[in-house]
Amino acid sequence: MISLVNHPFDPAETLRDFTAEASDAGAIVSFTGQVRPTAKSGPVSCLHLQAYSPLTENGMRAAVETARRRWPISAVRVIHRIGDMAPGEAIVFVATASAHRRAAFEAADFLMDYLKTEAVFWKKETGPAGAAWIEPRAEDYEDRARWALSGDN
Amino acid sequence: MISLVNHPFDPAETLRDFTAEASDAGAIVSFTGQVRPTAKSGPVSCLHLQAYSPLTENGMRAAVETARRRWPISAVRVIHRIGDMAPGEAIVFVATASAHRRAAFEAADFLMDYLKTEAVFWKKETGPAGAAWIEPRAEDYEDRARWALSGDN
Amino acid sequence: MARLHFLGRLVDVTGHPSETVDLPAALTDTSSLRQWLDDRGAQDGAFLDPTVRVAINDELVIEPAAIANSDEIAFLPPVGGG
Amino acid sequence: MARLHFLGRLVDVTGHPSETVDLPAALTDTSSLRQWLDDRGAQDGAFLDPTVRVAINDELVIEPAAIANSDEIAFLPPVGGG
Repeated sequence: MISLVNHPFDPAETLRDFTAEASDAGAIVSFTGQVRPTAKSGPVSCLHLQAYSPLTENGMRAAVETARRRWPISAVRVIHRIGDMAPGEAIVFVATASAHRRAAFEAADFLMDYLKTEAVFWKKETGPAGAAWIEPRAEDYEDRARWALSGDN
Repeated sequence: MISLVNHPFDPAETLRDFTAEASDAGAIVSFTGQVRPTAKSGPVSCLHLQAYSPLTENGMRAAVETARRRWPISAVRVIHRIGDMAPGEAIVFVATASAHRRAAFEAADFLMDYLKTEAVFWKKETGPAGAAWIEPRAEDYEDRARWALSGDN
Repeated sequence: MARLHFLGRLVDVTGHPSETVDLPAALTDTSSLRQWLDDRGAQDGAFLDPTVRVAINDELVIEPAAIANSDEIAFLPPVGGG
Repeated sequence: MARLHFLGRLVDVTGHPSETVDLPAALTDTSSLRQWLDDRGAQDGAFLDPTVRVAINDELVIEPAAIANSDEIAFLPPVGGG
């Protein structure tokens, strides 16, 4: 259901496997997040993501359980890269399957919100000026404040 | 950008091509709609979709243009089956790419709303009791009423 | 000669998806054409149904709309079922 | 012996991702541990930053929280950057 992987993975193959498994669902939504070649700070040659097991996995599993409680999804798949990755490589893949198009969209959207704002990952970008850890901007703090004490948001 | 196809297609391969083309985008959302093995009327052995060219294509192109005006999407792909298809086969595939996760989600959602409620397709389901054309339910009429006279909704 | 197209359930009503027909001179708009088609095939109002829209030469029209004997005229039941 | 983990930018601050250390008996909670770590390495308040959260034995804690010399204690800067 959830995986952390420290090597490149193929979102298209993952969608193929997921679709085969969810062939009765009717509606399948996927999200693929890729390393962008430029960030706020300028060009990025390498992105490093660090997890802290088992907190990272526990948080992801809790988010998936919340999604399953809120929406009638018949299958869900989350893959997240850790370690070093190059521009264009997939960082994250989320797929949801449901009999209902809206449920599949909303559950995928919810999981991506979790993964982008609350999931337990630290991010380091390497560019021409060297490497820097990236932390949330001021406007992200309000969202982020929820993660420690709330199991269901 | 949009295609009507009268043969099975592979959503995973389509996502692979789209992702390669949109490798700078950061965020890629896909929706795959599959023929469900059961409908309101019972089991479905065959789904038939009829288009009327060029109205069907013109409507799809207009919806894509509307999505491009509303959201900063860098690429979009829509494939829709016509003709006869079997349960489990893909009916529709929509992919959107953007630097912004929310734009990619919303544009894909918008396009699917268009394709499900306003696009110019007629649908016939074949089951144990024979074949029947399926038309919108009462609650679909309000949405559908927009399609003829409004180019931008 | 006009070219007529019957979409969705209208294919089953007429038994064919399209036909080429020499329209009587009295048929000057979509309203008289609908009545003529319905009467011709004893089609129980299938062509009078206001949820059936008409496209002339690939454009949806607001009815009643003028027709010519050279037009391509399509009858479109409601789309987007279920 | 306690096991300490330093995540994100704290890896750069300490120069290593984790260490095994015999905690002085005077360190009974996360508050005194933070001060001790900061003083020990002259780390300019990196460990006093309230946005750095603490997990003990794989659970996030509300601070100050009691610690034992056998605990696994992780220091977690804000997550979910940009």
